[in-house]
Amino acid sequence: MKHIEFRLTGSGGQGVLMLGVILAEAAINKGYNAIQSQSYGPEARGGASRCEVIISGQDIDFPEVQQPDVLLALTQLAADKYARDLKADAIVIIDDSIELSHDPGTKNIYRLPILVTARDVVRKELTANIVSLAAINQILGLFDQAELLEAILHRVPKGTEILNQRAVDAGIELVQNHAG
Amino acid sequence: MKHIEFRLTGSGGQGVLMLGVILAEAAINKGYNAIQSQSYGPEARGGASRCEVIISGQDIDFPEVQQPDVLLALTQLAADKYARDLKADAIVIIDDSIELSHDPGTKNIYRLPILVTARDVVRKELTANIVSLAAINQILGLFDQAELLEAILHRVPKGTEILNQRAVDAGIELVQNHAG
Amino acid sequence: MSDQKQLTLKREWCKGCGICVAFCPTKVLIMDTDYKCTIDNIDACIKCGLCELRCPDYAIYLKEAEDGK
Amino acid sequence: MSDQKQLTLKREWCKGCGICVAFCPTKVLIMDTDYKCTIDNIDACIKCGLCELRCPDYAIYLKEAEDGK
Amino acid sequence: MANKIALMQGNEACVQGALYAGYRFYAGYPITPSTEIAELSALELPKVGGKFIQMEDEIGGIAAAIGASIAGTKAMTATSGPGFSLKQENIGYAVMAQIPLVIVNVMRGGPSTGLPTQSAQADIMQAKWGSHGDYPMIALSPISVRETFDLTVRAFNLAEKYRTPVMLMTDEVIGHLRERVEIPVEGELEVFDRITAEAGKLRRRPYEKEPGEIVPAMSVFGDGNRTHTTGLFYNETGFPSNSTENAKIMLDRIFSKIYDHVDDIVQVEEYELADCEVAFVAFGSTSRVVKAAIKQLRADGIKAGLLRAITIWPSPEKQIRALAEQVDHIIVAEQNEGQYVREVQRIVEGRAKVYHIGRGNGEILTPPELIDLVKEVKHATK
Amino acid sequence: MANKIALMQGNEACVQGALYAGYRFYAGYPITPSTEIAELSALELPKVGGKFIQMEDEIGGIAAAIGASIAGTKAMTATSGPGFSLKQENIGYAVMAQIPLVIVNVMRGGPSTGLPTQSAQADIMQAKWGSHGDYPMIALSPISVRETFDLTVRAFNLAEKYRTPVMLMTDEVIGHLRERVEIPVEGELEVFDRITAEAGKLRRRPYEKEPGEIVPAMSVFGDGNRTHTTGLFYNETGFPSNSTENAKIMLDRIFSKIYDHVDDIVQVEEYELADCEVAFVAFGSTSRVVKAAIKQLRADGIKAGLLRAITIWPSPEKQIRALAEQVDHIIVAEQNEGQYVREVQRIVEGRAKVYHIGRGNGEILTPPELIDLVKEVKHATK
Amino acid sequence: MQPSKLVQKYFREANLPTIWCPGCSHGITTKAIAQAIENLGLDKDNTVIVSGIGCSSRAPGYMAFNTVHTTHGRAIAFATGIKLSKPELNVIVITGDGDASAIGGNHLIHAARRNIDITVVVFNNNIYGMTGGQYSPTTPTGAFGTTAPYGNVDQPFDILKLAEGAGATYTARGTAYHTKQLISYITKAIDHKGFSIVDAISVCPTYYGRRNQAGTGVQMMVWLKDNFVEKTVYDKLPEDKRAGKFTYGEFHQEDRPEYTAEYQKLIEHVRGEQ
Amino acid sequence: MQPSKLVQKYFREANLPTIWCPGCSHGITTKAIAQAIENLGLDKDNTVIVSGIGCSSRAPGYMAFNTVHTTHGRAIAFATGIKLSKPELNVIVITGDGDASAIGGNHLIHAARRNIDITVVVFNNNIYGMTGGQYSPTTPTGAFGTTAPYGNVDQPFDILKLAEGAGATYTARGTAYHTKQLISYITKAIDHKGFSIVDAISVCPTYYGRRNQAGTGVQMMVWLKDNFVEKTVYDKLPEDKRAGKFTYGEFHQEDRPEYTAEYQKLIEHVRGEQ
Ligand SMILES: Cc1ncc(C[n+]2csc(CCOP(=O)(O)OP(=O)(O)O)c2C)c(N)n1
Ligand SMILES: Cc1ncc(C[n+]2csc(CCOP(=O)(O)OP(=O)(O)O)c2C)c(N)n1
Ligand code: SF4
Ligand code: SF4
Ligand code: SF4
Ligand code: SF4
Ligand code: SF4
Ligand code: SF4
Ligand SMILES: [Mg+2]
Ligand SMILES: [Mg+2]
Repeated sequence: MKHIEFRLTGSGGQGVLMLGVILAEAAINKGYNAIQSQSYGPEARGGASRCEVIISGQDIDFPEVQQPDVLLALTQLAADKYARDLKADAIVIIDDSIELSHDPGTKNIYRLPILVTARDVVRKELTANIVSLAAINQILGLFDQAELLEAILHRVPKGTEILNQRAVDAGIELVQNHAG
Repeated sequence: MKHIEFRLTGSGGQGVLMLGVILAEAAINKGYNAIQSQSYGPEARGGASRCEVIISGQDIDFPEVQQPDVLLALTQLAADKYARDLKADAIVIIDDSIELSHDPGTKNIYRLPILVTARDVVRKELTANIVSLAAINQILGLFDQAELLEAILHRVPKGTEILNQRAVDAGIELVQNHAG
Repeated sequence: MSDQKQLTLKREWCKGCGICVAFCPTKVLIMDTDYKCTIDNIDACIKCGLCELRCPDYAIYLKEAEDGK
Repeated sequence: MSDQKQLTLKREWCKGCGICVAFCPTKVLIMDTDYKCTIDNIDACIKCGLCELRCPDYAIYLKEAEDGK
Repeated sequence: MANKIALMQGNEACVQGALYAGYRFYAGYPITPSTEIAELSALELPKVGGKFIQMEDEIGGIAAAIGASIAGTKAMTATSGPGFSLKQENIGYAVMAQIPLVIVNVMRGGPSTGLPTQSAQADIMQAKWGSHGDYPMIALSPISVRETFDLTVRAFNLAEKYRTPVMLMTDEVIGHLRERVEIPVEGELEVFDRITAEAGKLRRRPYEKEPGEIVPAMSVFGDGNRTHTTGLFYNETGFPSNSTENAKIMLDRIFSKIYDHVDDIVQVEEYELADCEVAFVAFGSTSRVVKAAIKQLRADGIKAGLLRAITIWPSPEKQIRALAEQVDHIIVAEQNEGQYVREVQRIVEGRAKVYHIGRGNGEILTPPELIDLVKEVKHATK
Repeated sequence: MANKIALMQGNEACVQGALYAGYRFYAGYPITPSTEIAELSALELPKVGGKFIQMEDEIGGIAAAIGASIAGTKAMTATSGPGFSLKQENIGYAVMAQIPLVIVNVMRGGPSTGLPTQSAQADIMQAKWGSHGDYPMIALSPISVRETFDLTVRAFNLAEKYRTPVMLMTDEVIGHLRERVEIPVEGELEVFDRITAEAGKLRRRPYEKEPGEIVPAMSVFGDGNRTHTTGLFYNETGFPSNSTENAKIMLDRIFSKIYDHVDDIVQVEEYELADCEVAFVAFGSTSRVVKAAIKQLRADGIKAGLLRAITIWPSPEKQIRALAEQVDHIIVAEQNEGQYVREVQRIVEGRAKVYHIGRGNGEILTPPELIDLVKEVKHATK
Repeated sequence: MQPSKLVQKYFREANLPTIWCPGCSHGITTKAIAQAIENLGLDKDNTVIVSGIGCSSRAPGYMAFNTVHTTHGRAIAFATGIKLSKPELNVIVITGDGDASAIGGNHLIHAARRNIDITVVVFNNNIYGMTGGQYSPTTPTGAFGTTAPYGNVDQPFDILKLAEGAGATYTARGTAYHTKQLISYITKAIDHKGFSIVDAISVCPTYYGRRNQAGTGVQMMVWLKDNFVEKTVYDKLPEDKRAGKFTYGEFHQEDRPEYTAEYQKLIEHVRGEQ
Repeated sequence: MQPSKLVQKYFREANLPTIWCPGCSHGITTKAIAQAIENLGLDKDNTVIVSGIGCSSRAPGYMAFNTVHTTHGRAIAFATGIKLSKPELNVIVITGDGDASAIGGNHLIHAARRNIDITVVVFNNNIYGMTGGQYSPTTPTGAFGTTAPYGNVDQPFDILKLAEGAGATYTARGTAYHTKQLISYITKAIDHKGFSIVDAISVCPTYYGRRNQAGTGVQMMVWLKDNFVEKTVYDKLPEDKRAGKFTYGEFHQEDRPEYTAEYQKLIEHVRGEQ
């Protein structure tokens, strides 16, 4: 397992924090090392909330993301602020409502209708984070579906299993359609 | 002017603090150096309140009395506690109601009826400190009467001039009678 | 006097809380798809000023007509 | 019962405040020349306990008769 | 039983460690970035019959926690910068009255309100010198989430063993970091419980040590000793004494119980020190950055190493002195404008060159900066 | 006009010095042995139209004093040990918000309630490190009653000149000592008044220095600037900024305004240093004891001397370093268990042997002890 | 685009919009204060707004007066120093329920006792907003907070009773919904000579709202509308209609010597005697 | 010679006599507490006396219980920790007017708000005795103190009104002169389940007395006798007889859930659910 740095961003209520926690837990379950951190204070409640995850096969010494391998942005504000200082071949995943105000320096850009999908396909806006997670996993191929689902179900409220399964499916599909 | 160290002791209300301040001020008025310090806290309110004065022609570096040249004690408690560590030829002045519980190590002991004199002769118990001051001065010959009186009147309430003059006279007489 | 006032929206300050919309007595306002306030039915506005009073972000208000302009 | 009690002065604890003297209803107590409380007229004592109640230094009190002694 | 593995936050590990150590009382006042310690304590303590109380301020927080400890309960309070300043008076009280207590400071950017959501390591000197008068202090600083767990347990142990408050000086980075943790199973870590006066056996002089005691056993309310606790200088009876002779004895006692046992109290990690030419001294989250830098440096053929202070107070004097004999250059890396470096300079007494790298502006150090400095230092001496 | 000569107490000299400097506001809470400063202020301030307020606690005391200073009034608060601990949070605020203020600590025996009526010099490190976060501090320490007067004036001057709180660290001995004082006449001592923003000339960036300014001139309520004051990191507009770049600039600013002017701020007395072989470093009342000892030593033919730190923070690094070049033995004498000696050790870096003599039990040092130590030190090197 | 005249006059436009969450009522109460100042025609240059720390305490940063953002809980103590040293200034304190009544409780009661001429407006949202939703001294018993995961065991202060018990000479309660009345109470409070306090019932949708399923800002405002009754109206309600209702209105008003005026007399007395 | 049985039982004889000045009423109130404990038959070993700093706060050092002499103003906060961690203990706080209502004011009002089962006895001598006679929050306006050389400008707290405003569920005032009543109020206060406070009007002849020419301890006690009237008696006095009179008696009594009991319920609820 190589060292992968994720920066997951969006607005306060979009659950990017939970996304990061689930991602890190999935990694740990699989025997990898992982750390997660996030922004605090007013920033975390505004439109540019930030969650960072590092997954690695080694010890993770430096506790912050230095150059993301993966950037997720669910709001314009977040994209404006965080789509910078990426690795040259970083993967950028943004909601399709966002217009990139500058060149993020990588060609690997996925503009996916995440929010609309959560609202209209999954029928629950709050699942945008799970949709995103599934999309990320689909792109990177980190976990198999069962592993991913186990990590998700460990954290989401009881009774939302089917909803989350739908969100995962939708996320996968978004990438498949994009790729296709 | 040589270096003279005074330890003036008694109970909280007997005015030994004021005595010390007047003594130090008289010295300063005469161009000497002088410092004064005292005990604080519950001790200062109890029967063994302590006031220290050093008079000197030189700078006074060390700020506390190391070995008194002169000890005044107006209560038994004070005498028990402070009639110690005196210079070999120190002058000890105690009220005649006090029995020395130990040998103070000097022969120069004046047992004077200070409190009775203040009460019965001066007719004001509170003047015991001024009686004592006059007695001390009489023994040591530091100041002439006018100097002493000036220093006293600077500190005592207006309207008590005659009373204090009487106290000074009484103090002088005590020593004269003793000496005689 | 209130006739001269004009309902004004400073959209960039609107945070989309919906308070003005909820308490406008004549339903002048709606939330748009960007979750911001929009003046939907200006004709219904009675210029009561309640939206201005309660907008936490000073984004909507009755602008006073400027003299001589 | 109060008959069996005995007015007692623990003189070494007395600070001479005079409170017991001032409030003894029958003037049993006086201050002596050492400024300490002294039982002056024990016969007048009605064992009301007021001196004990208010002595701030626990120096005066009604001692209970000890059984069998 | 196998260790459970979990993704755990530093502040959570502190609470879990405390529970492991037998913690049953929390009193405090919320402040970023320490608040999760309060929040999790509020959630977890009632489950084990313990108590959580949110006091009116930080002063009330430490006071109530000391009260609970006096009453016989393992207690903790947690805070950050401004709250740490407010607690200082009663930290001195706990030292003087010899009350076990764990005080957690999750450091953030300062001074004053500063940068509440950014990290710092700038309360390090305050941990030792923040209260008035002369007193010793034990303070520990974890590098990771797992170590937060372990050091919290250790803080409770030391507090009980030496009847003294112990500080856990962590920082925003570690406090908020979620990391993979192998949770210790019961029995895996030592738990030191309070040594209490033998029930029924009354001590006339409750602050006198009995043979074999490091500190006098504590009385328990109800054991009949009915002891007196005070923040004035007291003698072995526990009652105040005004005498300077007694004050000397007592000061000596609160100092020597710590300084006579530095070898028990002081822990360090020696990382790549054996053959090292340029050494770092660091603690807490910054030592992670240092380790990352050292790996890179070693890959580049430069022999760097790290002496990590796990116990920061009392400082590891012996180890730092030995290090100064070994290397010519010591770099103190810390997230502040220069604090612990002064302690290192003092100990080193010129036997090695001491450098500082750090800043108090909330921005953590990065490996490249450290690498550059090492290269510069090495270069300058060639 | 001839100087008036009076027998004056240290605490009184502090109040008289403050009045000389134009002091008009006191807020505080009584505590032994500083209380006379409050009492005399209550008596004297109304006479000059100033205000005295006894607040509900020490925190309120410093807060109200800072408030008055923000409003444009020269303000002071005084306290001792426990109260000094309580003031720490807001000391950091005054540094951060750049508010001139004089804080007096008449030191007493501690830790905790300790020995309230005995003297100590054990809050020396706390003066520098007592509040959270990184910050510089100016602290002065008088040797006599007269110097208490002078240094109080100086404390006000430095506070205004550098827009920062300044501490007067005196002790029970000096605070309560009555001594012969020649009272300075008007004009004899420099009085530095606040540099305020020019009335009518509005500053868009009120925390930006104009040419020639050491610190930006302060706005006065009513001058139209309507500035904002905060304890968060702020930028030149005065409004909070979360950016770490700005925090760096700001930290640099509050440090450099002090450290770029150490030569203006730091004062020492060199007593019998010229030919000296064994040197003392001391401050405050203890330096009187040292002087007495030196006189005796010189009479005995031993060349002892004293470097007295009048400014204790920032510490006189240059002077101490020079001293370490001159002598082989430096004895730090202080009334505590070893505080300033650590600063001296740090600075000396092994260039001279550094000894400590002192104790925190309330008993002041005596000349014979110092003399004995000097003889021992000299003997050991023969 | 220009904001309203009131905002232009009394706010620091460059700092807007605020950092507050959508639907947070702190913006409403802040403007209510500006309106009260406008009503009274106070001189901006002689008016000082002092706050502590909290979401609410960020308000002064947006207001175009002499503004002081102090330490948590200490606003009233700072304000005491400002007012006593310069009694000619109008001094208004903006504070939160935590800032005023938890850590700052002591300064509150002592300022009330002294009857110093300061107006305190408590942005009372029954929660510590800034630190993420811990219960405060005004959180109702049973309500949830991050430190009250099982419902709050504490019983809340009635801040006005507390202030009155301490000696406050003007006390009133308003709500963010009943904005006009709130403005009128603040106006009267500032105009009152002596210590005045307005308990401004506020909403924090982000923390109080979420934790207690009280909904969005709008829903919480509706709740205020439905559950708060003017005091004199409440007093006339039949017993059964009172249940669960809360009151706003003016609660206490009294004339007592004002602190800084008394101090001024003392100065004149002392100087007269010299 | 032996002291009285009560003193033998409840005092640490070796520490007597006290450091208090002659005529200081602190000794009277301290014994009143011991008498109240005797009346209730509390177990000494399960009783804790907590104090802050001040002359009054020295009392626990003389009392044969588990005693804790804390920091200035913090006694109630320490006591809160003791009581909450061990609700089976009887916890009594001895404090001065300065300790309780100046620096300790915040802890006082919050303990009252929580209604935690602690009894606070305020040795209220209207002055800071320990530090030599500065005015306190209960010093009457116009009275003298070392920091009020021209007469006190501050207006005093009514400690019981303050405590009631904060939520105290038992409040009473006694005086050192009216010792029997004082004992009865303290007895009731300790017996009360919830936060109780007794304002014990005291005399400090050394500082308050001297500065205010109120005379010796005896004279000050006579003053208490002449100027304090039992509350119900006072209420029946004609207006003209009330002038200048002060009241003692029981002022407020109320039943509200007690804090530690409520917390215990929470624990049981949580553990029941596990
Ligand atoms: C001394 C100190 N303790 C704690 C904090 C953390 N803190 C900041 S604001 C706050 C509470 C704010 O609550 P409130 O006053 O009700 O304001 P709100 O945010 O709800 O408007 C706390 C606990 C601090 N900044 N300083
Ligand atoms: C933090 C702190 N501030 C101030 C003091 C000084 N101090 C000790 S006791 C006291 C006041 C005591 O007054 P009160 O509580 O009324 O008790 P009394 O002595 O009158 O019985 C003060 C100000 C202290 N010890 N600690
Ligand atoms: S002014 Fe009144 S009617 Fe017009 S939009 Fe605003 S709230 Fe509606
Ligand atoms: S009240 Fe203001 S912020 Fe809220 S939706 Fe309306 S205009 Fe926007
Ligand atoms: S018991 Fe009563 S009558 Fe007897 S001495 Fe005491 S007060 Fe007087
Ligand atoms: S009341 Fe007590 S202390 Fe006072 S005089 Fe009487 S016996 Fe002595
Ligand atoms: S957290 Fe609450 S109080 Fe703070 S800004 Fe958001 S809604 Fe307002
Ligand atoms: S100073 Fe006052 S309160 Fe203190 S012991 Fe003396 S009389 Fe009592
Ligand atoms: Mg709030
Ligand atoms: Mg008192």
